[in-house]
Amino acid sequence: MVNKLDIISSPHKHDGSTVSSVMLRVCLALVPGILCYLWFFGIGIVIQCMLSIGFALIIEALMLKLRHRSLRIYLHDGSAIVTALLFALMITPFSPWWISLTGVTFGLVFAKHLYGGLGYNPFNPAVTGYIFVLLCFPVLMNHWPLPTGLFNQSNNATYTLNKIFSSAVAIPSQSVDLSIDNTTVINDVNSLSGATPLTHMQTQIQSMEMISEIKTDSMYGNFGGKGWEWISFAFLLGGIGMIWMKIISWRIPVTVLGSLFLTSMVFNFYDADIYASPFFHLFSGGTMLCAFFIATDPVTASTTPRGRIIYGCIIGLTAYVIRVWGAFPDGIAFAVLIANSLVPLIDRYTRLKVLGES
Amino acid sequence: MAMELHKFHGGLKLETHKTITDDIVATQHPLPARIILPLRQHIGIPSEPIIKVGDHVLKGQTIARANGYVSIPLHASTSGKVIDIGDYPVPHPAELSATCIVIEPDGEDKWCDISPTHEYASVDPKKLQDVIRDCGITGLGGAGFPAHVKLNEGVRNVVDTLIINGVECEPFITCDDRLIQEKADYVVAGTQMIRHAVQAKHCVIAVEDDMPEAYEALAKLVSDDIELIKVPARYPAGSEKQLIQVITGKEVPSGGLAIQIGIVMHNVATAASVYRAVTRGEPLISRYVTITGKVEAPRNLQVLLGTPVIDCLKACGYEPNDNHCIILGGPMMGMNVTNPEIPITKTTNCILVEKKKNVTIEMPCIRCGACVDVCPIKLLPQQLYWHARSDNLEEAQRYHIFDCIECGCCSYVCPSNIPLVQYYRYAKSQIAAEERRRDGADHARARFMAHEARHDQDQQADSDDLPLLADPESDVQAKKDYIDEAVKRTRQKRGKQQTKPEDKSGK
Amino acid sequence: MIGFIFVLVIGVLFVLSYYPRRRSVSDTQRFERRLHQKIDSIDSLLPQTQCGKCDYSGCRPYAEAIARGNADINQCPPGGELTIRAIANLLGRDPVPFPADKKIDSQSFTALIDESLCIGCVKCIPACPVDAIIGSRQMMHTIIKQNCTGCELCIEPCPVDCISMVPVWTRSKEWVWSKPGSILEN
Amino acid sequence: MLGVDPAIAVSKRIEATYNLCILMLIVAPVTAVITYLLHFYVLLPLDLAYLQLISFVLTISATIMIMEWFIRKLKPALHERIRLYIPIVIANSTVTGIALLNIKTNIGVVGSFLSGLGSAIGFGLVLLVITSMRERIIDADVPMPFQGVAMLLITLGLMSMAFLGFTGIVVIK
Repeated sequence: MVNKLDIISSPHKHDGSTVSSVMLRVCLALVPGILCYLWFFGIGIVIQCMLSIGFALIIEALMLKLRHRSLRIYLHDGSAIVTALLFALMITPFSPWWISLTGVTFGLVFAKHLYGGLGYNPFNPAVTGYIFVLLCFPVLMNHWPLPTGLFNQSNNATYTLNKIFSSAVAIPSQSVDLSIDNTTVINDVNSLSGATPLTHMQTQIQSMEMISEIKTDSMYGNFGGKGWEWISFAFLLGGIGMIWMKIISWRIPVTVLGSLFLTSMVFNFYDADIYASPFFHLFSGGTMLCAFFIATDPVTASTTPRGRIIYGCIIGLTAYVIRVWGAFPDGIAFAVLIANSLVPLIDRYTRLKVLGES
Repeated sequence: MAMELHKFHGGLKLETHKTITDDIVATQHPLPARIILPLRQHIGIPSEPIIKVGDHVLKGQTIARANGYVSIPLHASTSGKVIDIGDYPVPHPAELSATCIVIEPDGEDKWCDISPTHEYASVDPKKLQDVIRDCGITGLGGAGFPAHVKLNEGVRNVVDTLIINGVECEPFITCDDRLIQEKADYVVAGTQMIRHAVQAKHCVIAVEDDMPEAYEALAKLVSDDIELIKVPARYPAGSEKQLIQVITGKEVPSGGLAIQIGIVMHNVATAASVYRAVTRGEPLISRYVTITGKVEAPRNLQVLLGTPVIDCLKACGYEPNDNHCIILGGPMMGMNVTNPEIPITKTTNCILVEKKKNVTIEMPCIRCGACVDVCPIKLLPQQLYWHARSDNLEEAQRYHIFDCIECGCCSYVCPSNIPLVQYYRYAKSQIAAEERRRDGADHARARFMAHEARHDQDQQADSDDLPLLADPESDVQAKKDYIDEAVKRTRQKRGKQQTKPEDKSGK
Repeated sequence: MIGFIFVLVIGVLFVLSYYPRRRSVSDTQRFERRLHQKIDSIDSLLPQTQCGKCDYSGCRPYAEAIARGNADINQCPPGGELTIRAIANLLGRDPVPFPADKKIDSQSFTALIDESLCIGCVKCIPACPVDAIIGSRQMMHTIIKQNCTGCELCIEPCPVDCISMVPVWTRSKEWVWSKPGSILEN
Repeated sequence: MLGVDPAIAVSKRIEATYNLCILMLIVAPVTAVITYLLHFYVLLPLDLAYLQLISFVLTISATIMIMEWFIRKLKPALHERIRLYIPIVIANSTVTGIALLNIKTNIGVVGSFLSGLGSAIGFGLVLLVITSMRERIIDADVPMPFQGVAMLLITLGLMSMAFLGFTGIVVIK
């Protein structure tokens, strides 16, 4: 009689895919986006990525020690690195170092390890961290660089480094001479604070300006924000690569972008002056990043094929509602978290029809 | 009528490794030292031995009687002496032992007298079934379902299509392929006999498109009323539900049988053995087995049932090696074997020697849905895993865990290396055990009620005639009074007798 | 003043609304009947070994104790984890893990009489709740394997202590796969 | 998230939630209309507005009691299902909350009926979400100190953080 525990069950072959290889490929898909980001907004993003990955690994190791799980297996599964990267991409490159520390800690501890580590968390850790930080430090989060190229003086290394590590809260309204090696003074109000096109669009609309006038402002490129459209385009490429590599199913990104596109198109027809064009919505803010990388996080998204379609529509619609009527400029992060809390309900009612079921 | 083929959901494109053995002619395996025949080589009630230890049996002689409807007789694979009827390890995941008949071959291999039936067409189907049953024929595709039960179902309800399944979707296995190439006439004749037995309107023989020689061999012999179909090679196309969906586009009702949609399916090897049983009266005593993988001379063998596995392996040049494992069946649904002494049974179609699967650490499930895309039964493996893991058996049943055919596609693609099939087997056997436990509990409650009732009855009977003494709880004082009273009464009686003769002493 | 009258009216209405409830005197019977149903449903989930390992004389008293609320749902070792979950689902409570001291015997046992020692004293026969022991005075006793629930009540009354518990020999039909030893617990 | 306190007690099993939602659907619109009528045609003419709260609580429990009496007579099967949850609904802040809200925004009788119905449906949805989330958490590998309700409260916290995104949409006059 063979001892029960060491009976090997039937499929004796495996196609060799592992969790860490999946996560690695997700990071690869993120690289084009990060490069574009680097090109337009300077090395701020790279520092933020380093910071958040470092913090994430420390916290992950700490939590695994607390849950006395073997570090060797779980630290290499790369899920903490992906969470950290996504988090760094959502916050502003100029945000101080302790922002990414608090965000990553909150995300990983409360949204992931408290539920039992990888696979059990209903909420996406990166988004939870981002929203926690957004709600706690709204001023700092609206503090974006300008898409003026890598080597422009306001984006170069020394400036961003001192901003991240030493600066207290920079007062955007004053025009302060920041040039260390006394190059030209920046005095344009927006140059320092620099709102994303979305925030800028929303503030102007609320002050009853026409969209056509808003678009004339220097920060708008042809269909999104000047730098932003290319970054979103890079994320789009990364996302399509992931679908091709069969890491994520096409259902969620297509439904998210589709529903966002349709609703904005409907409203755009209704009144072009108040409601921005669908392309603008798609290629601005975190839409592409969220649609391809955050919404499709397999652990927190819905698993049934039909459930994913409903999940995607919910994200698209809520994002549009929050963006246009809500207080927060980029509502897609909230939309993902709301949809995450609805996932158990969706999964319960979208059970697949089994073969031969009437 | 050319049927256009349909696709089934999911499935895997596996690299087939069939070229190792599919062009080598199958050879007859010599007589082994000992023949071990388990009494239960089929789904159903084990057969009952009708011979004693020490008897001399001839080849093909019935040595165990069928016991009930879903059961088949057992036949001696060769002539020899029965040396033991006892518990021997049998093919089972945990190698449990079951009662087997052990025969020591005498080398003469003498046939007993067998009675072939003549023109099968004139014989009415019911009698044909009895012949098939008496020759002990089960489904040789791997399930081992008694063939006559399927035929009987066929007679009772209208059979629209009879499908003969030659689709070998598991990698490495080529026993059906070789059988068709070498004995195509047996297969075609057998198919016609089964068709006559079930009175099927259409008849189809399905072969995989990566078995061209087999297709040619059949195409030459197939008459117009039997349809020959090439099915695209995709694992698990050979499973019953999937093949029916591919050929007819109909879906077998969940939890139901193929007969409910008028389809009967038999394996090619079953058809061949039906031919041999009906025309030559030979019972099922040998079958084709593929010996492949890490052996010197991998090939197909025609093996007598009951031959130990180690015997066949040695015939193909196998030397034990501890980082190799022996698998009974294919790599996807096969059973790991640690003790190679176990015998070959009617459902063994392949012996595979494969490098041991490196111990992979099972990571938590990230619900990525890769398993949903490959599941041929359109189940939700990650939800089944979630409920099986947390012992939530009712939920698992609500997600149709009993529809799972354990094909192994989900475990194959799972990035977290979770042994999903073992979880589902655990859940299924746990549910079955739970049901057995509940029946046992009801049985025990009934006996306990009877016990209590009888106990009360006894008490009632006792307390009727001796109210106080029978009642244990009545207080001691009441008992004392009763005894004193009794003593007084006896003294009075004695006193009266004494006063009569010697009145004086009584004062 | 009007306010006072008004509240009075509402109060009367409120009391009146309770009136239908008091009129149905059969409430107590209905409560009794419902409690009875509850006991039956709990009892149907218990393994019926009548072994008393749950500190109650049998399965039904234990079910009654749970129904009345003065017993917890994890005191039945033969039932094991599955019984706890089943009762928890029935009563809508969270499953409670087993207390440390109660050993969960995963393997199921049946009693076996050592025939060389048995003196035929008939003491164990009334002790067995399911009458699984056959035998009479000065005759050999034996235990019917299928009926024995492994409750170990017959061990104590036997003067010569010839009864021992042996694991049930699993036939291939009853063999249960084990849950894969997942790495998470290490 | 107003008045979701019974959710924690009830939402262990999905059937319990269905029953509570059905009861809520029956009770809420009726009580909303009655309290609305009560307020505008009884309290105001007798200028007893200050007695609003006490009278609301009394009338609501009275109506529920009478309705229960009717349901027991008309459809005992339905009554068997919702019998357990009547005490929860009587003391539930959602029902009283709707009544007060209707008065404040004085949206007329039909309006109060619809608002009662709407919030009952909303209540049901929230309860369903919480129940299915809870069934997922029960099987999660939660560390010992956080088992059970603690974990549910943390999840509710995260959920409400998510719903904070909707601030600024509904501008209450």
